[in-house]
Amino acid sequence: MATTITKTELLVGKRIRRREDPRLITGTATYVDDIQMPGMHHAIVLRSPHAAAKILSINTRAAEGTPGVVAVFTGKDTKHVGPVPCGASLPGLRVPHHYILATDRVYFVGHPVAVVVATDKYLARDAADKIEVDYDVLKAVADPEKALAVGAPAVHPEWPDNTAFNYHQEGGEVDKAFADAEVVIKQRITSQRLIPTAMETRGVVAEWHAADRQLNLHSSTQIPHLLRSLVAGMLGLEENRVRVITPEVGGGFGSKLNVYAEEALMGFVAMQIGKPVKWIESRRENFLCTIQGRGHVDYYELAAKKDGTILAIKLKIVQDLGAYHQLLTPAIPTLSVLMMPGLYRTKNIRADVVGVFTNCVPTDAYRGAGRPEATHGIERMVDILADELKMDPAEIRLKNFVTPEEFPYPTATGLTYDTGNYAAPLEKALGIVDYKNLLKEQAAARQQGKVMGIGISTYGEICAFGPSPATPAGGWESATVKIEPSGKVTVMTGACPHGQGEETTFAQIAADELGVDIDDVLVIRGDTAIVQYGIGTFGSRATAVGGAALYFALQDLKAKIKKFGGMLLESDDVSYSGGEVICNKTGASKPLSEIAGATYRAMKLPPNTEPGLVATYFWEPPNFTFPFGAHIVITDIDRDTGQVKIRRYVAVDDCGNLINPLIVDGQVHGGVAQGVGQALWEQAVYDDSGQLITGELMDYALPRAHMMPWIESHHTITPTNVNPLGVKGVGEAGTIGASPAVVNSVVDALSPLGVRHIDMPLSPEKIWKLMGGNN
Amino acid sequence: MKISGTYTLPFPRERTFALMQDPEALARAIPGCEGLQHVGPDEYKMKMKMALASLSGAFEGKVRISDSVPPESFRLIVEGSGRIGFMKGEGLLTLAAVEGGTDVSYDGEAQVGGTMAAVGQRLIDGTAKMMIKRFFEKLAAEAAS
Amino acid sequence: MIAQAFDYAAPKTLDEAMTLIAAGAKPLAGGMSLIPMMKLRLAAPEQLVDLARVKDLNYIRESGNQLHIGATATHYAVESSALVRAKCPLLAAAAASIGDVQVRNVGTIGGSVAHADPAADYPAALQALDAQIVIRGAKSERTVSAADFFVDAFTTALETGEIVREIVVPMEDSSTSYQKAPQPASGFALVGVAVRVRKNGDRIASARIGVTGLANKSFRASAAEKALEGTAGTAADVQKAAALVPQGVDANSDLHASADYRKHLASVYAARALTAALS
Amino acid sequence: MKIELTINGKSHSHDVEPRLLLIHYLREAIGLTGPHIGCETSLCGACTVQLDGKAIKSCAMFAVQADGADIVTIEGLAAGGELDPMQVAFWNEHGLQCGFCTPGMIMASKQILDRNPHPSEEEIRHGLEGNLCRCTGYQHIVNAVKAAAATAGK
Repeated sequence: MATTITKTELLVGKRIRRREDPRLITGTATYVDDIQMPGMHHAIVLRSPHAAAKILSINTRAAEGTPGVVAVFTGKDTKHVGPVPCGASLPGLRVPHHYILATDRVYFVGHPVAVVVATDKYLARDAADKIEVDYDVLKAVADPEKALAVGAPAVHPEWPDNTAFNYHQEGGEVDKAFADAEVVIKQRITSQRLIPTAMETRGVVAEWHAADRQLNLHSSTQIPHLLRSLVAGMLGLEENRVRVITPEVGGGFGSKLNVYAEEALMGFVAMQIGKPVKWIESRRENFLCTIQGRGHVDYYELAAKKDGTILAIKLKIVQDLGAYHQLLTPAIPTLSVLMMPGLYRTKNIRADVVGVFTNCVPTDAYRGAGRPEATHGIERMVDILADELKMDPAEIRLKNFVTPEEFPYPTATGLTYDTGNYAAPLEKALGIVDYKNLLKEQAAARQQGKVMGIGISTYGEICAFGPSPATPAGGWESATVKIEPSGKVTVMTGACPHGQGEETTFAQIAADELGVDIDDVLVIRGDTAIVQYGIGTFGSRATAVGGAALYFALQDLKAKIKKFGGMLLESDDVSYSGGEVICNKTGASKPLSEIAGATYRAMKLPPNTEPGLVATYFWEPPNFTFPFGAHIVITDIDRDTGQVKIRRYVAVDDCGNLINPLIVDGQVHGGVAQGVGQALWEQAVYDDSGQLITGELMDYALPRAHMMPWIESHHTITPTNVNPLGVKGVGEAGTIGASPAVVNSVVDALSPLGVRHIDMPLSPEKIWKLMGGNN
Repeated sequence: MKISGTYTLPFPRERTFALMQDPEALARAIPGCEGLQHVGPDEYKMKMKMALASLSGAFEGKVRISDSVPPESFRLIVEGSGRIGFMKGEGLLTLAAVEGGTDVSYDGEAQVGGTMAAVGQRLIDGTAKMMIKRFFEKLAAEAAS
Repeated sequence: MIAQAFDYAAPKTLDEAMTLIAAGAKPLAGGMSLIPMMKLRLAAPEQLVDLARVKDLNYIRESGNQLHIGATATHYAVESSALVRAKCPLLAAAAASIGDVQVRNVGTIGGSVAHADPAADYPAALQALDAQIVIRGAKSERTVSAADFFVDAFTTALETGEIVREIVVPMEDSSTSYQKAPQPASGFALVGVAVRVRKNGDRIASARIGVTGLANKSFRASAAEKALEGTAGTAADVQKAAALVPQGVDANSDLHASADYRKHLASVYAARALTAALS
Repeated sequence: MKIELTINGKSHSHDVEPRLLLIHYLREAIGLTGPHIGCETSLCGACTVQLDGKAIKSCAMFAVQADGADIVTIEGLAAGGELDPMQVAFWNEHGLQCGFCTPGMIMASKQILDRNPHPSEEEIRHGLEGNLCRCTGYQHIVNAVKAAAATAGK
C-alpha cells in the first residue's frame, strides 16, 4: 500500500498513491465516449462479414431514407482520402494501398465498407442494417504457412505469393559455429495471435470548424502528435489545422499506437456534415478490426557445446501480417530479431523473416511487440538444450549470461546492452523459492505420481524506444516545464500516459528537482494544441525517455530560476534548494513563488533579459535501455484433467531505478497477467475461411481475478547509464518474462513423459492428451 | 467444422435417393425452410427462417445437388445468408441398403460466419447436429405421405 | 450494442402476461441470455413481456416435502436462501456456479430453465433432483419432469404461448454435490455434473446423476446410477459408475473442448461429485 | 414509455424508448458517465451499478426494466464529498491503472463486502469474476478489497 509522505522527504523512490486516481475512482474522468457536444452526430461503420470478396454493388438508398440519417458514405466517396499509413520501411516491402473504406474488394472480416451518420446512434444502427451489399465471396487464407503454399488464395491478387517482405539479418560466423557444434537442437515454436483487448475500445469524436479550417479530433490514442501529423496528411489538411485531443485513455497495450481508418474517416465525416460526429468501437469491432499481436511461427536451431555453451542461434520467422500494414506491422518481427541473443553471450546469430499476408486483421505492436516472441523462443530453446544435456536450467543460464564486466556489451544483432547483472535476479529468485529444496520436493512429488513443474525464464528486453535512427517517427521525447506566476508548476509531456501513472511519477521528479510540494505540480499530456510535439507512450519509453526529457528541462529551468533569484538577491553566488534560491554568502533566500511573480511582472529585469520561467527540452536518447529479470513459476497439473495451477509466481525484475515502486509493482502484475494469459488461455482463432471464431469475450478467454495467481514481485536494481534518472522502463517486462516461465514450468512438469515443447495456449485438453489422454 | 454421421431412413435405397432429390420433400425437411424455387438444373433458391431459442433470423440462400450417382451417392450444398450471418454446409451423402431401410452417411464441412459465428462458437456443433437430426426426422416422416 | 425496436409491457398479473404471450409476445425474465442476443441483433422479438413485476412469480417456499421456486426467483435468491441451502443444497450450489455475481443478481431460474442452454448449470441439478417443471399456458397448467422437459439444445417441452411458472423440487435426506469444469472465457460449463445419493445403511439406496454441457441437452446418466445403486460406494464403485456417465453420449465439440475430452471430463467430474457427496 | 426512478438519491422521470439500455440512459439522459461500456455480451462488468442494493450490469438491462428502482452509480458513492472507503482503498492500494474498469470494479467490490464483511482472498477473487481488468493483474484490486474490509472492521 501507499506510504504517507512528509514534505521534506524526496519523493522519487517512494510508494506514493497516484494523483490521477481521484477522478478515476469517482467516475468523473472523461473518456472519449463521455464527450457530448451540441449537435453531435453518431456514426456506425458497416463491415464486411467475409474475409475475401469482391464488392459487386452497395445499395444505400434505404439506409439514407431512414429517419435521422444525414449521410451514408462508401468507398467511392472516400477514395481521395490518403491511405492508412504504414510507418515502417524495409527493403523491398510491398505496401498495399489501404483505403479507409473498402472500394471494390474486402480483405478481412470487419473490413469497413460504409459509414452511416445519424442524429442518434440507435437510428444509425437501424439504418446500417438496411444497407445492401452484394459480395462475390472468394477463397480466403487465414494461416500464414498455408498462405505461403503454392496455389494458396492470393490475399492481394497482385502478389500471388502472399509475401510482403523477406528480411535477413546475420552476425558472427553462424555456419562455422554450427559445424563446430557438439549439439544441435531444433524446434518449431509458435506465438499465437492475441487480441489486445484494452478495456476501453477505440473511439473518435471529430469536430470541424469550417470557417477556421480547423479539425479537432478527440481520439483514444497513445500517440496524439503522430496521429495529428498523419491524419492531416490523409485528409489534405495543414498539420497545424488539426488538433488531436487525447481524453482519458482506457488502456492501449500497443493497440492504440496506431493510425486507424476510422480516425481519418470521422475527420472526413465531420468535414462533410459540418457537425461533430462520434464513433465508438463495439467490442465485436474491437476484436475484428483493432490490431492483434504476435502471430509468429518460428523455426529455431541452436548450436551448443556439450558443456552447455551456446554457440549460435538460427531462426526463421513466419510472421502473420494480416491483410494490410498498419502503422508498424512489418517492423514488429524485426524487433524479435534484435532480441534473439537474449541475455546470452552468443555472437553468432542468423535470422530470416518472411512477412506473410493473410485475410485477417493486421498484427502490430501488442505489449512487448516482437520481444515476447523472441524471448519465448530463446527461453524455450535454452530449456530444451538443458534437457538435451541433462543440465539444470538455472545452471545453463548462469553459464551463458553476459557478465557484469562485459558492459557495454555489443550483441550479434547490432545492439549495445547498457548495463546489467543478469545473474543477480536469477540468484535472488532461486533464493526466494529455495531452489535446491524445491527440486527435492519435486522429486518426491514425482515419486508420489504428482505432476509438478518448475519453470525459469531469464528475459532481457529492449526498452525506452528509442534512439531516433532506430525508430520510424523519431525516438526522442519532449517536456516543457512552466513555473506559473504564482509559483505553481505545470509539466507538459510529449508522452501520452494512459494508466502508467506518469501524472504521478513525473510530478515526483519535478517536485524533487524543484523542491516544491507535489501538490503544486500538474502534469498535462495529450492535447496537441497545448503540449509541444511529442512521440507518445509505447515501448516502455514514457519515463525512460519522457522522464529524462523532463529531467533536462528541469535543469534548464533551475538555471533560469537561479539567475532570477540571484537578481532579486543581488548576488551572483546563489544555489537552489528546497524551493528557494539562497545567497551562499549571506544566507538570504527568496522562495520560488516570489521569484516567479517577479519574473513575470518583470519590473526590475535588466535590459535584454527574457521574462518568464519556462523550459522545453527535446531529449534524444543515445541508446535503448535493456531491462532484464528472472521469473520462476511453480505449477501443479491435475493428472485427471490437465488443468494447470500456478502454485507460485516469483518475479524478480531489474528495470533500473524505481521512481515509484507501487506503480512499478502494478506494471509488473499487469504485464505478468497478459503473459500468463497468453501462456494459458488467450488465442485468436480464425477458421479456414477467415472467420474469427473467438469473436467475442464469450470465446476469447482473458485472465479474470479468480484465474490469476498471487505474484511475488521483487527487484534488483542496476541503473542504466543511458539516462540521468537511471530508469530502464517496466511496462512490458512482466509480459515478456511470464509466458516462457509458465510454459517452461509446464513442460518441466511433463518432462518425465518425454515432453519437450508445447505450443501456447496450454489448454487442459492439450496437456491431458500429452499425459496419455484416454489411454 | 467437419460434420459426419449416419442416419437410417425407413425406405428402400431408390425411394430414399429420389426423396432426397425431391425439392418439395427437401423443403419440408430442411429446418426453417420456407420453400425452394427452381433456378437451374439441381439448383434451388431458398428462403429460410431460423429460430433457435431467442436467436432468430431470416436467410436467403440456395440448395444445390451435384455429383449424383443414383441411387448411391450425391453431394448436397446448402448455403444461406442474412443479417445475423451466413452458413454453408457441403457434404457427400452415401446411401447403403440395410435391413428395413437405407443408411444415409454424410461427410462434409459446415461453415458459419458473421455475428452468429462470433457468439455461438460453443453452440455451432450442437446446433448443426440438431438441424441434421431434424432434417432426417422430417424425411423419415415422409413415410406417412 | 443496440437492439431493434420492440414493444414492452410489464403486467402485474400472470393472466395479463399470459394473454400477451399467447398473442406472440416474448417473455422476458432476467434477460441475461436474451438481452445480449438482442444487442447483437441475433434476437429481435417484436414485443417483450417483462415478468419481473408479476408478483406471484417470485418466491421460494416449502410445502410438504417439496420446495417451490417461482420462475422469477433470481439465482442469487436461490443461492442465498436459507431454506434452499438447508433443504436442497444441490440447487443452491448449482445457482452459485452460474455466471458471475451480477448475472446471478438478475438472472432467474425460470428464464434459465426455459432457455435450455445445453451448458447451463441448473438443468444438471434439476435432473438429479427429479424436479418438476410447472408450465403455465394461456388457460391451463401442466407439470413435466425435468427429464422430459429438456428436449434438445434450446428446445424444451414448452409449447408456443407457454412459460415456466414454477420449479418443484422434492426434498429428501440425501447427499449431493455439483462439480463443474467451466469454460474459461464465458464461465459456461464444459461439463457439469450434479449428483444426489441416498444411503440405506452402508449401501447406496438411490443415486441420481444429472449432466450438463456434455451433449445437446442435460440428461440423467441412468446406467451410472444403476451401477452405483446397491453398492457400498467405494472408490472403485465410484470409478466404475463414473466411467459409464459419458457412455453412448453424442458429445458436443467446440474450440474449448473436443467431444472426447468432454466425455473424459464428464467421468472425472462425476467421480468427483460422487466422492464429494459420499464423503 | 415513462419511467420514474431514483438515481444517487435524486428522483428522475423520463419518457424512454423500450429498447434504451439502462447504461445509455444513465450515461446520456442523466449524464452519469462513470459506468462504462466495455463489451456487449455482459462479460466485462465495466457498467456495473447498484440497483436496489444489488450489483448489476447496466448494459444488460433496459431502462424500462428499472422503472421504480433505486440506483447508485460510482458517482453516488462520494456524493457527500467524502470518498467511500472502497474508493479510498482502491486509491491507497493502487487498485487501478487506466481506470476504465474501476467504477464497475468498485461497485462489484462493495457488493462483496455487503454480503461478506470478512472475505478470504479466494472469496474476493470469486466475487470479482464478473469484472475484467486488463491493466492490474487484479492483485492490487484484491489488496484494495482486503484493505477496505480491514478498515470497516476497525
